[in-house]
Amino acid sequence: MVAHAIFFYVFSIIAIISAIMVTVSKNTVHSVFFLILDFISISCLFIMIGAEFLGMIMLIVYVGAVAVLFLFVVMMLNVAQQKNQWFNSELTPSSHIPVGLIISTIIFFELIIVVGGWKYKPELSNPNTTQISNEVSNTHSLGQVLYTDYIHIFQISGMILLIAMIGAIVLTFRRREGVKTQSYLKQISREKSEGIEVLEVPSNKGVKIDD
Amino acid sequence: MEISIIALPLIASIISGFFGKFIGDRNSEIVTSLLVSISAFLSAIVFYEVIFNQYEENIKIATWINSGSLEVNWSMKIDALSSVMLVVVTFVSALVHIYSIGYMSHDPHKPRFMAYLSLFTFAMLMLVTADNFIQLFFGWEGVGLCSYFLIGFWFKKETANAAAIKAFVVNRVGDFGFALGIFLIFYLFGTVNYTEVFNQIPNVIDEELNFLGIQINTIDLICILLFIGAMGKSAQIFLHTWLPDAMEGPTPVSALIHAATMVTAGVFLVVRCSPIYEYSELALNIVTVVGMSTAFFAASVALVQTDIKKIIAYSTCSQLGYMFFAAGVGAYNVAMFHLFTHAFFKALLFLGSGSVIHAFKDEQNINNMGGVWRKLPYTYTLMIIGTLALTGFPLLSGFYSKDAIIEFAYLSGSTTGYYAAGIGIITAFLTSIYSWRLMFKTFHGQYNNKEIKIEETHESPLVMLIPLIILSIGAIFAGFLFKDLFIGYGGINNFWNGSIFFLEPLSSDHPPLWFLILTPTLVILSIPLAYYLFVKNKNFPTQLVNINKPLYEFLLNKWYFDEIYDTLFVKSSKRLGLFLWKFFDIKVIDGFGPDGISGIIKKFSIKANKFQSGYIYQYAFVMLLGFSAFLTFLIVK
Amino acid sequence: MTDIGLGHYLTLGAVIFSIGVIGIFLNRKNIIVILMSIELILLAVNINLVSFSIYLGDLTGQVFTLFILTVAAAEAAIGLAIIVVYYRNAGTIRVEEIDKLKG
Amino acid sequence: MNFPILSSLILLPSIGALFLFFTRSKSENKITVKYVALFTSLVNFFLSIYLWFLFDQTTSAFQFVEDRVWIEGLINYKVGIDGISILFIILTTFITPLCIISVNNSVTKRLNEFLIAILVMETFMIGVFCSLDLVVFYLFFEAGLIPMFLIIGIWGGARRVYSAFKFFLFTLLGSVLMLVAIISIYWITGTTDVVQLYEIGIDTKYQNLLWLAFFSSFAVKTPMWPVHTWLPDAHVEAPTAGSVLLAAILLKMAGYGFIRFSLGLFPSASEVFTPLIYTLSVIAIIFTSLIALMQEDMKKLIAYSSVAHMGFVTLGIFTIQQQGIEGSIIQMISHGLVSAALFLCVGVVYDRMHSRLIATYGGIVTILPKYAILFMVFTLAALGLPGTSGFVGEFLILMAAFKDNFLVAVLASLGVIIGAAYMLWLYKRVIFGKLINSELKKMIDLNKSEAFTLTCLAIPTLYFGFYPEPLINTIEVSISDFIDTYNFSVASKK
Amino acid sequence: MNNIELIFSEIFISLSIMFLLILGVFKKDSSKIIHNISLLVLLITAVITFNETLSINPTTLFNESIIIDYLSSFMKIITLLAAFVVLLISSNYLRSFKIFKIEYPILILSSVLGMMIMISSNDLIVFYMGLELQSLALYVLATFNRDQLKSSEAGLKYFVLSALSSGLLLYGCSLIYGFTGSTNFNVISTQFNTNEYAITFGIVFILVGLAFKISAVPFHMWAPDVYEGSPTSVTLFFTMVPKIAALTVFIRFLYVPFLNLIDQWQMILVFLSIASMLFGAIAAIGQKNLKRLIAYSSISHIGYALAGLATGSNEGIQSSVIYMTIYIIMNLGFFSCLLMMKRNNIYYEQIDDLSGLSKNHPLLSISLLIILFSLAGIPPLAGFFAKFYIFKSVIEQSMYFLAIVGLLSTVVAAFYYLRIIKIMYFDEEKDSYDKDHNLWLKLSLTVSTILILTYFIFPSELIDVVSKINII
Repeated sequence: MVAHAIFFYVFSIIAIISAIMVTVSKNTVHSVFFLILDFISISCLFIMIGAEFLGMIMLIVYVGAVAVLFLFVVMMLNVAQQKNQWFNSELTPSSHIPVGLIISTIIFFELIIVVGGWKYKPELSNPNTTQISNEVSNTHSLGQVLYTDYIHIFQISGMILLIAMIGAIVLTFRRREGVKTQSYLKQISREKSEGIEVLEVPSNKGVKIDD
Repeated sequence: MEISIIALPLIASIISGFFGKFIGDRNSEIVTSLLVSISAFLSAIVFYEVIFNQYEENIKIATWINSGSLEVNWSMKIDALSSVMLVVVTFVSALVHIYSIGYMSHDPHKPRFMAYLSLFTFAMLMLVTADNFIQLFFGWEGVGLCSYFLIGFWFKKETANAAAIKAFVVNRVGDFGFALGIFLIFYLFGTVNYTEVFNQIPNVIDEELNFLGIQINTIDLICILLFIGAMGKSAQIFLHTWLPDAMEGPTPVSALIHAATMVTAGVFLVVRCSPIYEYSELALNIVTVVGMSTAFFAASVALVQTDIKKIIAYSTCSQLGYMFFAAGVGAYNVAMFHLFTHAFFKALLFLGSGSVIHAFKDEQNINNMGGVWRKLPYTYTLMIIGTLALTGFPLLSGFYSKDAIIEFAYLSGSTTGYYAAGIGIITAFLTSIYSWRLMFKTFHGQYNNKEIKIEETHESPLVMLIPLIILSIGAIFAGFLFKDLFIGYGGINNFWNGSIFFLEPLSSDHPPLWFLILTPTLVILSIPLAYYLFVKNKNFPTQLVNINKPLYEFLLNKWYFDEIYDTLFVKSSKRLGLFLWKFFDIKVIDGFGPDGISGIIKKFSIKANKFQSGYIYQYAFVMLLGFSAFLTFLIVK
Repeated sequence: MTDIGLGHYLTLGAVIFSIGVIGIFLNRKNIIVILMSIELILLAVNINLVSFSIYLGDLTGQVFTLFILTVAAAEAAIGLAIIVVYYRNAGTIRVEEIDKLKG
Repeated sequence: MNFPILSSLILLPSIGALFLFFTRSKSENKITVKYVALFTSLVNFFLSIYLWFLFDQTTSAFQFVEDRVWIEGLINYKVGIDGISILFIILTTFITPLCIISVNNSVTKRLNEFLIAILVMETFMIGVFCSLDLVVFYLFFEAGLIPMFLIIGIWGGARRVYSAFKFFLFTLLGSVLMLVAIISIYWITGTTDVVQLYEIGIDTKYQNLLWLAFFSSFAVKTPMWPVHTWLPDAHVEAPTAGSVLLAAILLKMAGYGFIRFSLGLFPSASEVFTPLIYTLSVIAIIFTSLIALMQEDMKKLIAYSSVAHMGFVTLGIFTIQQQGIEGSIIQMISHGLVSAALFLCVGVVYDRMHSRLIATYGGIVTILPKYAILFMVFTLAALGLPGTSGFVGEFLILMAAFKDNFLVAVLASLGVIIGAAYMLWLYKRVIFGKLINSELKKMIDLNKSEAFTLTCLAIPTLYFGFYPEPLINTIEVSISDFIDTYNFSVASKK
Repeated sequence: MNNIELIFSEIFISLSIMFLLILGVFKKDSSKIIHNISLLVLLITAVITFNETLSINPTTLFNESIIIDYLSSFMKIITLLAAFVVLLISSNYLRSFKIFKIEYPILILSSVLGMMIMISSNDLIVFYMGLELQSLALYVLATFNRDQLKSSEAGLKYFVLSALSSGLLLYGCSLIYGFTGSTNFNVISTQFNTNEYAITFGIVFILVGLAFKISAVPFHMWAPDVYEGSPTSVTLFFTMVPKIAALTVFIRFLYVPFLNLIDQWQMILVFLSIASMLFGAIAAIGQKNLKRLIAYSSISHIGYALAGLATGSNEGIQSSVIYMTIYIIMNLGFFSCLLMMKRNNIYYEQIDDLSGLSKNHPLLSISLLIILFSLAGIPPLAGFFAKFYIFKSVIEQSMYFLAIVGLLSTVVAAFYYLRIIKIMYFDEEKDSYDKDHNLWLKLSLTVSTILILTYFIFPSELIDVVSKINII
């Protein structure tokens, strides 16, 4: 139990601090790294309480893909360094910030009050829910339901990814104009007649080129 | 036949008014005069019938308003009272029509003028022959309207227009009281028919009413309200201001409307309602007091006026005062008698003055006249007759009626009666003074007019003189001939035959002899006095004026009634109107109402748009704000 | 303290959630950080779901988390694509300068 | 089912409008377009006269009733008339052709659309007076805003936008509460059928609020003080025909609504709120008369006088006596004729001089004698001279009011005095006096169509002044039964 | 799996998406054909939905996580038809902006697919997935005119805020899951304890997410910006189609599991409704851009639809559905007009560009006039009936305050509709716009105008159809 506690506190403190750092660090690249750290610590927590599949997935998906994407964009747009401080800005008034902080604190405490009231109620178990069985591993049990009970949702998530793909492409992909590429077919199918033109030049009139 | 008395003037009016252009000026004059004369002839027949056969009739012409329990008919009630009025109205009207042919000969709008005259006659006849209060009211307002038209006949004159509106509006103030009286009658009796109302009077004499917190006897209230109407129409003090101004109209109009007929409608009303008034001591006293005040007031003002027509107008006012206090002391028949005689001599005076004005080419100021009696012999003579009759020179018509009024006032035995008699005598004296002042200043002394030469003044044409002559005959003999019929000295008189109601029979005593000869003496003495003052020693009046400057100014400005009314009512209501419009409607109602609200909404709209700042973080913040509000709301709940 | 229960996990979730939320509207830097804050919120949700799932002994939460992961990845892809597009047009992705549409 | 005469009355103008809509592009010929509109409205007029002949004056029951299911299980399309409504229908069908005739000069652009708007307006107005279902009533009542808004806005004067908006929003604001009340009535009683509602009655405890909701709508529309300020603006800016419709008919919708709904459905509440109506009416009569006195704009003056006249109407209605309600209806009819005529009169000089300011004119009697005569007739009718229809209504109202409350009658009668002052002053300043403005000499007297329209209005004004029996007979039985029912329900609720 | 045919329409549409994608990749310049096929697909899907599901009793699939009932079928058909018309009338617009690409119809189809999933969802996970599917497509659509700064800014804003809102929504889901042990609506309804704050919190979180989707105040902030910035055809899509789906979820989510908690959420809905009605009406007054204006107007309209939902009665739901249906018709008409404001291949979208429209385009302006009056809720047009039904159901529940505020806000709203009319009819005219419009555009305008205008003749038809919706 103690170990559990220690690990919980360590990871959660890391998670909270890095979450704060995500938002406050001056350098966006640092933010991304703190985000990665956050994800890692949370996935550790997941693994710790028995959701190991999710923990791993989180590492793979978030750290492996999403965070890298973030990093990529940050680098690409070259917006890593920001001049502005966090709380003040010369561009816009920041009068709402203190109010905002107060309100977020209120929300936070309200949340604490509410979630603190959670009690395990045996009557909550019902036949429709999918029980976690101790006999198979977490990954197994997820795999069992994912393609049976949740097949429709799985399909939808496929659609979502497809749309994400289409969307990303339609937004960012550009056919570059004016790029001169070699056309092999055109080159070899060139006829002599297309190359030169014989003109009869009238005398004393001069020649007009490019008419 | 009876209906045609009313209908002929209407027809005349329509013909002349709508088809005047087609039939020409002359023809429309002839048609109107003729039709009105026929009407006068027919009313004479009716009058004859009434005198000798006690003819009485109530002819229903058509239904007018029939709403629920209210039933009003167009009808024609003929009895002694209305027959007297019929005669007076149609005769004077016919004469004025004829006179106008001459007087208006230079006017471009003759058919219109004749149409108005006839229309007026029609309305006046509707008034006098009504058998219910609402038809009376119809006539009442109708004559007011025609008066408005006729006063404002010369529409290009600003003063004429103003006077016309003033006449109408002041009359409306009276009508306001009158209408309320009718409402009260309907409220109390459930009907507006004379007969039905009068029959029910004895049942309701004790009923009281809470009006604006004051407990008041309903009969008293009805009488007072009706009397307010009468005051307006008959130009009694407080509501008299329109009458002098009304002299802006052509002179025949003044003769017809503002001397002989319309202004007497008030008197007629009081006499007609004698069955009600008899039960109201209070109202009768008010009538007396108002009447005598008017008589005195108008005479005092007439003393210093310089406009020939205004003097006569104030004189009319004053004479109407006499009639009222006669009615007030219960001598309705005497009031009617004075009304009757007054119609003749006052019409005569007006028409005579018209003739003078005609001669002076529309000059009305008596200071600009004088010394023309030789140039205008007929006019002069006739005016003298009129003046004598007015002042109550013995044996002329005014003598019989006016002295009778003073006598009855004296005989009534009440305090107000004595006062009235006293005032009556003083007023008679004043009347005499100003009348002769008028005569002397107009016809005697030096010729003062600078604009036209004395040679250019001329006597009026025959068409104008004939009506004057006829009227002067009336002015001389009417009193003598009809006094028995109307007043019936020394005997029970059954001419009125119930159309005038006396709760107690009039006293048949005779006043003491000194009292009887007091007035005539004063009247006769005033002639040389006036001659001395206004012809012989002209400095004396001037000195008098200088000594009593404030009093003179006071009288000259007609007791400042116009000024007071102007500030009190006209200007203040204009100012109030402006205030209500510019401030209340525009600033307050619109400012806080539609404009204000839309302004606020627009401001909100601008705020809302600023709120939409375009910054993502702010959008997120607002979302969060709403979200936390919901959460907190639920937690608190 | 040592007895780590669901409450602890939920609190952790709530803290990270709050940081994510604050990060969105207090951020003046670039829009990518906002995106990362959103990832933090999703992470918080995942913590909640997984811990609920474990403590309820019910697998649904984990399945849900799995799908959320998928969606989050897709969202990140699209989001970054949009940011790139915006950057191409405006030359900046500073939060304060994204205000062409307003009113 | 007999021939649906009421529906035909309602629909006919719209069919005409539809016809105009489709002929628009083909014919630029204004005359044809006008004749089509005129023909439609005249047919409607004769149909309504025929209706008057068929109308049975001896019963107070609704006649020519048509009842069709409209929204399944909720609302029926129910129309029918009794003595209270028929006169308004005839007034509407009478005024509309006159409006169409009068557009000759005042509307120069988009004649076609103008006529469409007027005809559509006629549909809605007739609908209001026929409908026997609250929702149907509301529908027609509100729908009228659309054409009127366009009429003011498109063909109006300089400040037309402000006025049109004020008119629209003000009246809309007034009537939204009525919608709430109508729906509430549906939930309280389960029906919106007026006839059934008369029978069932509405529980006293709801009546006050419902009454107020209806009041808010009718008060704005009437308009009563202090929600009258839209009217002067709307009138001033509207084109002549628009002002005519507005004054002659639109305002009457509210008066009709007061009788039919406020009194009919909520007797107890009407009893309670009578003092309120009295107060507002009296204030309206006196205040607006005083304001009218000071106006410099002819149309505004007449508009303010309309407010005062409608003050009499509301006063009369809530006396809840035979004379009062009859007086109010006659006053409304009379005001419909007279104010229409007065606006047409203003339109006549406006068309010639393009000024509505009183100061522009003066002394035009010599130049426009016919005009002066007709104008005088209407001036007199407006100030309630006996012998004009204005008198009958006003007098009956005051008479009834006097029975109920002396003070109110006294104060209201004061308005009559001021009324005389402002009308005559107006007339004097416009018609009489010296002709100072030499521009005026170019004016020509009434042309045939103008003279015709004004005469058409003058004849009934005078006729009903001398002989209002045709009007009174038509409404008599309906109103006396109506009052009996009212008194009975008030008594039984107590 | 039994009853798999009930989701045949969804399957069909997904397969079509893939097919079209393949076609688009392998066939050059296939935009037009893909566009047309997509139209066909939408229509066929609507027919399938109509045929297969309209007559059945409520049926659930996949462990009750998907429900097919009358409500879902009706809403799906409305969604499909609306999307169909949107696609139908936007081709010219897309062409003139050179964004007539194969991806456009595909994205529309996939967002429609997401909406259909949302509509049918009876489970938080399914609902969330559907939501994300449609959102992702919408992010891209908003940014579709990618070379335009405004469009990309719109996409960015929509994306960030939408992601935030779905984050909140997810958090709510997690709470509900945690405190009831299930994500299934039917199960949830049996499992929760009404005193538990967490459930209420979960509801609030989810409501916030949904309110964002339908752009109810105060979660509306994205709408004006996004509507303005997105291509007009996409704005058209935004103002109507996603709202149908979100509203359906609103209905299902509130009325299936949480009807017992009505005391908790009713106030929130009332607030959302009132705030939306008022704010939408007020903020629209100051607008100059038509698309922005219609954004505020749609906020306001959503307020009315929410008012129906706030009643907690079947009538309320039905009235909301009717409202949305009529609103969609009006909106289609309005946007058809907007899409006709083209001159020399440039589209105009400022209000002032309508100046004097009535002179040059009498028919267009009269249609717009009718649509605007209908939007303002003036009888006898369809918009009035929509409001009438809403207030009828609101007053039935004695929520007078809501009714009165709602009606007052119609007065405010009338102001800006009138302002457009004023500009069209009272102001001086400008140059005329092109007249050679797409036939479909004209048809859509005509049909919607006629429907609005003549709705009062057949008001019962729509009610008959909708009254079969029976959730409670």
